[in-house]
Amino acid sequence: MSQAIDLMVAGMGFVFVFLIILVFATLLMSKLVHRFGPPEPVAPARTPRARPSAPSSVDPDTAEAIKKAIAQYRSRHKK
Amino acid sequence: MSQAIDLMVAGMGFVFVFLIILVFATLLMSKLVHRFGPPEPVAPARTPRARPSAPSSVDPDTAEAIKKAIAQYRSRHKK
Amino acid sequence: MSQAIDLMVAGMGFVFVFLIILVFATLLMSKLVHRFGPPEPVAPARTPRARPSAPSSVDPDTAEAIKKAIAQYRSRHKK
Amino acid sequence: MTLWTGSGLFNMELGQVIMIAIGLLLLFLAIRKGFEPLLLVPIGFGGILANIPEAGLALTAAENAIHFALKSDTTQVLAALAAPLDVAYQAGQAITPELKEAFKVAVKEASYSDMAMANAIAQDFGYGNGMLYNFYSVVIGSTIGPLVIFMGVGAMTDFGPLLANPKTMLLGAAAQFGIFGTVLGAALLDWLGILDFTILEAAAVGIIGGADGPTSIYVSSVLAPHLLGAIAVSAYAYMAMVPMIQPPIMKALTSQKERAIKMSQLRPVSKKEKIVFPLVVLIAVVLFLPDAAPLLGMFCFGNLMRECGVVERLSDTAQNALINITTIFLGLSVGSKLMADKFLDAQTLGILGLGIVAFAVGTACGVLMAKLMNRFTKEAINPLIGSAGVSAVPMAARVSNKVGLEANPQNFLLMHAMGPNVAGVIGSAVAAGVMIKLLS
Amino acid sequence: MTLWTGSGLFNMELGQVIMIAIGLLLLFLAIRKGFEPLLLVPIGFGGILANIPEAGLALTAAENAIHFALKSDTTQVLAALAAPLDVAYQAGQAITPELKEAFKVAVKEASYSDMAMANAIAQDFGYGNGMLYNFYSVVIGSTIGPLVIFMGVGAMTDFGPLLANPKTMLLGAAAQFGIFGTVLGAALLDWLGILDFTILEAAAVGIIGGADGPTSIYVSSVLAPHLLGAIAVSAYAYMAMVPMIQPPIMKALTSQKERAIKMSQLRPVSKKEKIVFPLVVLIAVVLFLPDAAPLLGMFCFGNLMRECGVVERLSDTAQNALINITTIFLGLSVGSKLMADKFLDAQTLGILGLGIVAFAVGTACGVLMAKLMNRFTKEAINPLIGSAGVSAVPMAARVSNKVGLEANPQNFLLMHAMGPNVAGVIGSAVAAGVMIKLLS
Amino acid sequence: MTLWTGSGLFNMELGQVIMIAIGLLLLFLAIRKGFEPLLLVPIGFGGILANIPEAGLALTAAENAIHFALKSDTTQVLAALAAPLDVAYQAGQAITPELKEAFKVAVKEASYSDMAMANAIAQDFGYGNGMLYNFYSVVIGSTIGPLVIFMGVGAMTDFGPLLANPKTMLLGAAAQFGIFGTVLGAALLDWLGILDFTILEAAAVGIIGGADGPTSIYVSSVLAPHLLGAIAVSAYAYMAMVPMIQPPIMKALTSQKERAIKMSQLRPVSKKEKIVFPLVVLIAVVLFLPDAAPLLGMFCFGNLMRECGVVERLSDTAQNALINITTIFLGLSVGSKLMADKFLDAQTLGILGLGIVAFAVGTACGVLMAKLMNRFTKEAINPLIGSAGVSAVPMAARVSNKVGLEANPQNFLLMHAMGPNVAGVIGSAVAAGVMIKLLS
Ligand code: NA
Ligand code: NA
Ligand code: NA
Repeated sequence: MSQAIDLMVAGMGFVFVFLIILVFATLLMSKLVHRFGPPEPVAPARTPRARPSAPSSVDPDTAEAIKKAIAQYRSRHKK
Repeated sequence: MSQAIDLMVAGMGFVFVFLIILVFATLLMSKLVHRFGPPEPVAPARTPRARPSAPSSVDPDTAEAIKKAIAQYRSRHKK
Repeated sequence: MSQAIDLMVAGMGFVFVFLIILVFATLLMSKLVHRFGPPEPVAPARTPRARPSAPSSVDPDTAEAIKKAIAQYRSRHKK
Repeated sequence: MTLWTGSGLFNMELGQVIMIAIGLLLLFLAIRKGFEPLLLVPIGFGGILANIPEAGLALTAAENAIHFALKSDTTQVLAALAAPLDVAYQAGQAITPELKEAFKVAVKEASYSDMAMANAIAQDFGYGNGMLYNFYSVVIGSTIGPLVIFMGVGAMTDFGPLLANPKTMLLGAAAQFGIFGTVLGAALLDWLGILDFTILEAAAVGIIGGADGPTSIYVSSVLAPHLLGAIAVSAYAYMAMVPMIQPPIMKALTSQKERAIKMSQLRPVSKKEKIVFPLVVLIAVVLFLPDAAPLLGMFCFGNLMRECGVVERLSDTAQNALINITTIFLGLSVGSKLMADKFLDAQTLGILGLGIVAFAVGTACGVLMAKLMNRFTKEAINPLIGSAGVSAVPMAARVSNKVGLEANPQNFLLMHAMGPNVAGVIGSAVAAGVMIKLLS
Repeated sequence: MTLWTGSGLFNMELGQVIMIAIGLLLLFLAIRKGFEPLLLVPIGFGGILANIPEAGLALTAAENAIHFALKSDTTQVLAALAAPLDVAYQAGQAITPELKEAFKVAVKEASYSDMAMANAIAQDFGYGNGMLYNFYSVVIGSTIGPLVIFMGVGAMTDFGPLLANPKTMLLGAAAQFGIFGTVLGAALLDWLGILDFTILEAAAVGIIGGADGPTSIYVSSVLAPHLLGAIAVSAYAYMAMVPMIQPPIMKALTSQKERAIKMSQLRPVSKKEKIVFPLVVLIAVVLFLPDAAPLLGMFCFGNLMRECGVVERLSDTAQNALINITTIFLGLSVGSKLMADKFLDAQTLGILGLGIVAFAVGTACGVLMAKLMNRFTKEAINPLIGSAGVSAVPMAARVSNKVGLEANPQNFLLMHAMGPNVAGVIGSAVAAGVMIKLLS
Repeated sequence: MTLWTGSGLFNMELGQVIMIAIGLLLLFLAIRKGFEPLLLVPIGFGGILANIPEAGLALTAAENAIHFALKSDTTQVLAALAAPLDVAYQAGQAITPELKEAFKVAVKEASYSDMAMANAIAQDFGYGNGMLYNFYSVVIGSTIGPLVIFMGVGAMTDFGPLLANPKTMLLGAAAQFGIFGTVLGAALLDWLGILDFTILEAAAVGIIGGADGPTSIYVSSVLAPHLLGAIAVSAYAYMAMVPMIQPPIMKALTSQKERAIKMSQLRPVSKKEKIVFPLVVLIAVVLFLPDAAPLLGMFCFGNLMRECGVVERLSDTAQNALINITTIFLGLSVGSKLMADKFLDAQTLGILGLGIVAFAVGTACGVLMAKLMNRFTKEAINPLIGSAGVSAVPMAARVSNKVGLEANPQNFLLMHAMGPNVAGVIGSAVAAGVMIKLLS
């Protein structure tokens, strides 16, 4: 029981310390990047863990366009 | 030799028993699924071991349509 | 030191012998293929180590065509 | 005859019937209810395979040899195996129930070298490791499986929302109270004499509160491999139930007004920040918690591949072929730990019970932390994004968004909740590192 | 000098020349004639690699050490290896042809532990396992390769036609007579003193009649690994020759009228039936034949991934990246068993001869069973679909269709033949389970 | 307390700081400067991971056990490990700096069997192999990684330009003087007493001149594994710098007129020639250099899969999923060899210095050979294509083309340079085979 309490105190303490340090490190990093980095076009935030836009895959818009194309093609070239 | 005969008798017997049981189990399963399952749109039988319609791949129709599109595109946009 | 010299002599010697043999073997092979092989349509030399034209991927031309198609499609079907 | 006495029907034990039913239940939940199907389909199927009587798919060569030798009175095999396992047995001695028990205990307690020797002897007699045991030792025993999954998850994670608002990382820290609260709960059950949990087992159970599959599997494989099956099933099942578990807690702890708080739009984040961030995390790990290095190292590596823009081939493979292959075998391997004699145990019930406590505590602490932060920060923080700190990416962030929309139809919290959500992944990996450091 | 005495030309033996020619022949058949190229290209290439003189790519570290030590009179290495292999030899003793023979026999008969020790000693002396040996032990020795292929095949298989007409499963049962008839044939050759086959070898040879690559490799790796090369080559070669082997038999056993029988269209099969079917097969395996669990378990798992609709990522990977990677290494590994001293043997000729008998018997029994069933069933069954019961998916079903079209241009049997065709896969996996159960 | 004394900050050594900085530098070069990012991103990241204090990710179980036992005075563990490692130590004895040194030396010099035993003992005490060590032993220790990469490279290589003009193979031969010249250079440094290089080490260093990543990794893993990190980093870094290293040398050795030589267009090459060519190379390996069989065998296998046209599935996987997966783990594994105490050494400086010499010599010899050939051949040969013989595919061929265009804007040398370029791959694999044959 006392082991578990010790583990909790040490664990939560460490998790907080670590992430607080990380907050400051991140803020510092962003500042440094903005100061020293040349300006660059900025990407808007995307949904995390989203499917990658794999180069080999066809995106929904394309798929839609293709579908239309096929439909037209088929209607024109009835076998 | 006698071992081989034993193996054949046991083996063919078991294969038949197993597959006959499987026939009845499958018939029963289909009946149960139809009785208790809500009606659903039915898929027609496809060719087994066919290439999966991988989401990332382009099916033959599409490919054909695309080819035409490219041909048209190229003939219009000669560099 | 003498080991290194021996290694160099043996090594360079062997590399040359091997590749010279390979030159002659290749010339012989090409001759045999042309003599005994039935004529076939010839493929032009491609860039080595190029990306394979993976069946699942869309080639640049297609991509371009698709992009145009999408642009047209979108301009026509404004939501 | 051999066919009949060797059939499943002849040898089936009640525990196996129950476990097969549980496997089918997991498949049902995964396929019909959509409960984390990518993992629960392989786990459920693996669970069924592991409980096929006489097949021994989840057993080592030595365990298979002992099973069949005990059954068929092959005393010579037993005598050969008795030596490295330190069981008192001579060839020719009668096979008593005590002997069976002695072998069972010996296998459980054998050291690495003794077990290796026993397996080699069993292989000399023609017995082999079961298929699932092989999968388990390659994928989980070596810890490679969860780490590769974590790399893939890193390659799928966008830290943009977190970088735009780094202080939401604290929400990901607070929610880890779910982990340590559960450790405390398990220790309490042990102290009250209700269930037995060593501190190692309690820590492994607690990791369920991290709401992160690969972290759970990694930690339990290190601290308490015999509980891995129950812990992984519990973790994935509750992750799938996040949309049911979290909303009542979130609503109970917040007022309508708090839930309706609108947050200001996130600033755009530059590509360069995204590239450097995984390296910042890595350096923090280097400096402060080397024991989190395998988990967070692979995670950051995956994320760096994603963001650096020059290794798209690799990033793509890490997110697709590689993670899929690993998931298949990881799932089957976890399933191999669903054997009746190891799973059907009061501890499993305790783990399932504590698991839901873990999620609830984590959710509550995340929300409370957000309320606390809201007092001290200039920009308003909607407390609903606190619950996303448990991780369960991206489900928990979607729950935050949904509950937020209920309170205020113009209130889109998804992006804001993504920050604490991915911070929760880092937070639980850190907690995992601490527990491994202190306990192993 | 070392370069010359170590070159292939200096050390080439006749057997190796022949085996390299056989490897080139397999490549020719695969590339020009389209004989199962996915397997025969890697097998043929692996066969060439395995027979490169002095390279020892298919040998263990111990075998390589013995080879070079015998050649260069390094008696110290030989003495060290003699101990675990139980060869009577002291350092410094002369190297006689008898000694060479003694080492050869000792390596063949060494137990698992002894071999492991000999390999460790060889590695201490700086020798290593050959590349192909490593591939073999990881992919086939562990049985993982054929099982992964089987999982992929499961993920590519549509049981729809079988579910629409389950009684065609009996055709898949009847065709397995090809397996057991061949076992009988091998035993007969042994009994007549023409060739030597133990019952294990006879069973392994028989599995060729299953007309299923991964099943053949799995069974022969368990029952008779030394015959694996010949069995796999034979199985794949005859599978490629199905369009030549089957039609004459089919026509001889059926009348023109029977061949022209039109079968009624198959009923549509619901998604749910397809999802439940692999689980029904699995439960049947659990209850009746645990020894078929690895093969059929992985097969059903692949099929469940395909049909359940919620793990498309995994199903896709199982059908593409994973099965392709495994096929490459499986083929090379099978090739490693095409070494001259193991392959160039009267047994191989026997295996090639019996293989075609196996296919012919299986085809005939399938057709006869279909004729028999046609008498008792209400709906007409075209006996031509019986031949598809040997499996060889989907070639055999196409042959049924083609022969059917010859008899009646309106008669499309493809879908009807697919039922027995996939039933043949199950049937031969069951037969494999029975043989492993009874013999090992 | 444990958290602090176990933290990186508390235990960090200067060497580790430097190595982490080097890792970050490699990442910078790869990401910002585009230096062979596919390899240098994983290598750099692996290098950082390998140097995390106390994490022991690149160490064996035994090394980890020794490290922690020495640190915490666990004399019982030390005593148990002392036995197989042949260190004079009894439980309870004091831990002196000499003892630490003795263990370090013992680990370095332990035989394969002794190390295996020490690892088993360490695992009995609960220590495990580090993650990167596991990757290394699976991917590089087994030699499988570089061979699979080589197969993939084979599947990506088009021998068309070489087949159209086979005599350019001689350029690929001449450029291998870069390898052997560097061996000589290393031996010279040793002879002069400036640095210590055994002949094995010199040969491993020389292979950098092959300008081929997988060949370098393969050869150094066989001949001098302790130098693998420095050699691989050097090879990839200089390959990335080919556009800077080569042009001055090329210009210095050729006149403006020579550089402006136009070469006649290459003849078209038939499909059949391309299919047969890898088999021709394979047969040459069989006959003349069995020790090049693993490398060139896998290379030819990949190329045959590419050209034969009947196994596109496999070829595609070999060029994508499989090579990408292998690259990820190969890179991390190479990174595991960037540990401070092994990398920060005068030898590494020597390797970096010799590496650039290797490239320069190879380039020069290729150009000079081309000039020589130009005298004797009917058709003109532009000497600029000689530099492409070092391999570094396709960078070196592009450099030839670029320098050619500078001299004559109508002069397209890319295709002509591709011949010697791929011949350089074969040439360095042959050189690798010769060195392995003569030295191991
Ligand atoms: Na978490
Ligand atoms: Na079959
Ligand atoms: Na080269």
